[in-house]
Amino acid sequence: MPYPATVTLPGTFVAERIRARVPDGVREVTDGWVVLEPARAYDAMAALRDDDELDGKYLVQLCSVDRITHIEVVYHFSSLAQNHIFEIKVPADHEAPEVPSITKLWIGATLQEREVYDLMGVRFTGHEGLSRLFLWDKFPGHPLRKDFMALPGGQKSGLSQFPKQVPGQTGGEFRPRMPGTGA
Amino acid sequence: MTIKSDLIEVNIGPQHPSTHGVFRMVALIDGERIVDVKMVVGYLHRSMEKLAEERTYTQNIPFTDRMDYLAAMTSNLGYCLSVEKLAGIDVPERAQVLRVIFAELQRIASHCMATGAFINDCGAWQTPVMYTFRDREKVLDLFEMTCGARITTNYMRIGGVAFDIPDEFLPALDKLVNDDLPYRFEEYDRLLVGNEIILMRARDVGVVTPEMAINASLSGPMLRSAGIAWDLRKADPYCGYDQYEFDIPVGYNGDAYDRMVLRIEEMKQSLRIIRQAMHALPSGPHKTEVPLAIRPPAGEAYSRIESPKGEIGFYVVSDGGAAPYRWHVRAPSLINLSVLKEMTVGQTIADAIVTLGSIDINVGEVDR
Amino acid sequence: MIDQTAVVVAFYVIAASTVACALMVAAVRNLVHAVLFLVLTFVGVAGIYVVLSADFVAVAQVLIYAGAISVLLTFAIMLTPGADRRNSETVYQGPAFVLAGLLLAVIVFVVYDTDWRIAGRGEFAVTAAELGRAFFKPYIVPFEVASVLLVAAMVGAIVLTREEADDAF
Amino acid sequence: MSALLTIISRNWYDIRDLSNLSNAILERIRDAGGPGWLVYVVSALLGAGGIVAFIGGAAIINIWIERRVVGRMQSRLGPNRLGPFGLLQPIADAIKLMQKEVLQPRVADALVFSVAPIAFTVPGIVVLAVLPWGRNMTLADLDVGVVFILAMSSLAALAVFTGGYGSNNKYALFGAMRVIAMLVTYEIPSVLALLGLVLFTGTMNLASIVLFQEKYWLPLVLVQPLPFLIYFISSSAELNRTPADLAEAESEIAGGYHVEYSGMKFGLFYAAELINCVAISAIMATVFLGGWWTYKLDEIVPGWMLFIGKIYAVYFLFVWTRGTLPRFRIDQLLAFAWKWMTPMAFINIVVVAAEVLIWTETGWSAGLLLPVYVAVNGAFAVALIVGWVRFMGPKFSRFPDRPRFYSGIDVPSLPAYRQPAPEATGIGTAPSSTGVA
Repeated sequence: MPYPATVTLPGTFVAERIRARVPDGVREVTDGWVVLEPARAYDAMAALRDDDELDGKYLVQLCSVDRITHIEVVYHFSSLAQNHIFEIKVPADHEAPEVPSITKLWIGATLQEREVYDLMGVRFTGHEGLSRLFLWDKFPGHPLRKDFMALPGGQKSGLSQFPKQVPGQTGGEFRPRMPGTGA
Repeated sequence: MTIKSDLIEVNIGPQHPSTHGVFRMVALIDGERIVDVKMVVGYLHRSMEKLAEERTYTQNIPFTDRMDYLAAMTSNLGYCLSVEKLAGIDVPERAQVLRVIFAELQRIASHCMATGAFINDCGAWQTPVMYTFRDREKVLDLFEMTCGARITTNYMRIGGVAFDIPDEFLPALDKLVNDDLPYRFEEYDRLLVGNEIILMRARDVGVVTPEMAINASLSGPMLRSAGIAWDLRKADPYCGYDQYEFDIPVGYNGDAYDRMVLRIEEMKQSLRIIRQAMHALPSGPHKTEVPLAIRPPAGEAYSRIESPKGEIGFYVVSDGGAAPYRWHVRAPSLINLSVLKEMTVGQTIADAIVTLGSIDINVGEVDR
Repeated sequence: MIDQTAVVVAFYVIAASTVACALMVAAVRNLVHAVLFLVLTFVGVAGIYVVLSADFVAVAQVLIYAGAISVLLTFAIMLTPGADRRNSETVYQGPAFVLAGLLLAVIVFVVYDTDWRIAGRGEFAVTAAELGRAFFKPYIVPFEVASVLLVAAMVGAIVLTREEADDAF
Repeated sequence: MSALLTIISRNWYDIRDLSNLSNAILERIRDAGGPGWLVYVVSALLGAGGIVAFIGGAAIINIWIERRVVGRMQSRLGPNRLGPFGLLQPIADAIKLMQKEVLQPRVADALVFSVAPIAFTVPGIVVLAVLPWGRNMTLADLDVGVVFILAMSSLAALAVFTGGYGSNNKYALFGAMRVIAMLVTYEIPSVLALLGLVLFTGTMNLASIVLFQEKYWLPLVLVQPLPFLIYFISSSAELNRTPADLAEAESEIAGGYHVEYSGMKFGLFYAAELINCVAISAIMATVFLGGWWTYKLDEIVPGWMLFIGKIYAVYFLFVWTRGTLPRFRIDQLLAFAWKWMTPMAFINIVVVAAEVLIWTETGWSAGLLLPVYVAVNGAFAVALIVGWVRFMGPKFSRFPDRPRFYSGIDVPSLPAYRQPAPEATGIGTAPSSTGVA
């Protein structure tokens, strides 16, 4: 016996609902997702969470994509009660990406935002205790960025040297700090 | 009169018998009570999401084995579904049913492990682990029979499954699900569900309220134990799960005990599904022929399935090339850990261990 | 059975080690070490009781002092805020010396002043039974008074440490 | 049969009672004109040698028994490769342990750290000296044997504390403090349990307790079932065995007091745990199961063999519980002792005192009274346990045990868990208050 499957809400509908609460919250609408205005992203997401129609109380996942020109943070929200899912994107600057944190709204965002910060370097403003999740604190760069290997010393894609071996980058919480290397 | 005591910071892990891998909790404790918990992960980080960007879609399937190495089949399946969704590939009927059978077998194996390890965290001296491992081994025997591997199966393929089942598979499966496992699950019921010590240890330990569970994006048994009847097999059916009759077991008060009982019940429901799938197994091809270096059209897809640990989702972005432009895994183990602090603060160390055991994390999936 | 000389040798060996341990209790800086030496002292005292063929008292000494009292002392040390592994200098050292000296003087005085006499009978056949009889026949009143005192102390301790409506466990 | 018995019992090598052997040796010495102290020393050495030999064998064989029995309980084989039935496996393990480097943490309290394993080994061995191994086979026939074994078992916990403290490790300190807390708690019910026995038999001499059981043809477990249970539970707590292995609590504090020990120091801890377990089993076999006496069987089979058999019967109980039960939490375990076992033991003492009073005052024959006592005490123990659990037992929040089943998804519309601050805006002005509902 079939059950109603999850409905993927169209971007236009989502944008409409968000605009009803946060008029300047939406930057761009496509069929599949809504791109939010970064400055109003927090309010917009608070709105979509508390909206009766959208009811996005369940943060399905949070990740980021490096689009070369910019970095976009992708959110999937879902309503378990109404069984639908929709997608929200928040663009950020590529060099100094900064996106408002939604940990005040969803506990579940805490670790995922740390992961995105760790691997993509997106700073989530308002996140208490935003630190690297997987890598050690002194790890140079953010590996999921497309230009990651171009980071230190002009290295290009293809890892020829493990970052820790670069002099002056003896980070790592378990290593004794070397005097004089700036670590 | 209260006794003042110094707060002690204790590292639970990364080398600890019951952190299920290299997981580290830094607990600030007052006597035996936990005041604050900080979790440290990343000891098993292999940067799979980055590695996958330089491999073809098919080459990425083994990575999913190594994420949740206790439930490789479901990780495989989730990934293949996402690529199929992205590329618009149809899967033959037989492959769908085979996927269901193996996903449910994998659920049984993973829940066996979770239940046994949980009781071990409660302090039983290896006995439940041995019992549940015995049954897990039988399931793994079937995996070995089919795809040659027991843990890292690498069985699902984009467009179907890697191999068709051998002739002796169905009789063995029939014996397993009709003769062996039902009896074993009854045994678990008698041994574990009514055990007073487990009741004392796991009742009202690590409680998650429904509001908190939804807010923290919990999934799987964690979510269902809080009293929320949510199962992606019902909510967003994939692989034809809507054709099978099964129930969602739902707990009452979201504690560790509920999660344990829930897992045992879910194993029984998995048996129901497998029995139906066995009889519904159609003949036909087990795989759609897709090019080895498949190039899905540019776009993105998010697909999610119900893995034993919870909702495992794969967000795949393609730029039209042979390798995914971006590949993100929504790891249920990691996200279920979001409420670790809320669950453990105020409890004793022993309770924290029980709580951690009941979350059923897999560090391979947490760290990826 | 035991030779008289062996008893004498054993007595002096045990007494010397007991006194040495007792000195170490005062001398070591680490409080837990002090407790452990105190346990050795208790065991030594029990040994002296054995030499005096008071086996019940000896075993009770081990059970109560080495087993229970030392555990309570351990608890006290562990629950004392600021009781470090290294016992620090305190202002109470001087007064403690004076007090201990006075106590020593009293004991020495008593020892010299007491008219030590050899009991005019042999050793008890069964000391435990003899002790029990002594407790319940001639010394029943002091025994009961002591037990009432202990009950009062216990009730007092419970009242002092009880927390109001704390459902901690 | 009787001819065989006379053949055996006529000679000094009567294996039914090894004291004949030592008597023969002592007579040889005396006949040869050896001094009195030599006789004394030799007899002491003989007994001590016998006990130490037994302990050495037991420490080896117990590992094997434990692993085999638990292996069977866990549906696996246990050690079965080295030697017949894997009997040599413990020896191989011991050799491995001896070869291992003995590590000592730099910050450990060196003296205390080293003394602890040795101190832990002593009490278990000493206890075996006062036990009657056969009719005349007691190395040190103490009049206060019962108190002596209690004193010794309390010393073992102190040694554990020493090791945990000396390791200077947080986990070890946890283990140490748990041991101390458990010692204070479990000493009381175990003393009270044995006190009832002493009241009933009227002696603290272990040999006399066995003789009492022989005289009335009654293993004391029948007439004292509740103390048997209480002593079993409290001694399993003292022995650090599951369900009360909180001091080492592998899954919580990763080994507890012996987390820092390695090599043969750890091996000593391990062996001493087994020796203590044998000692406690031997005590229970002596005072509850009749020791070397087993109706008329001890005239055919040597009493010390029966005694060892009984020791291992009790030891099997310990292994059984260890292979079966999960662990309590520390507060639950302490509450169990204070709220359940101590009151029960007190009630039992009152009952036993009344029974002894009836016995001595009325002078009725034992054949009449003892069966009544057996029935009364058995019924009383069952009633007390059932009633106590019913009325005083832990009250679980008894939700239905079985989960609910839903055939489809069903999620209620719930309020949000975290409330956003109303004046929240975008970047840089995200609310600072957590606002947890």
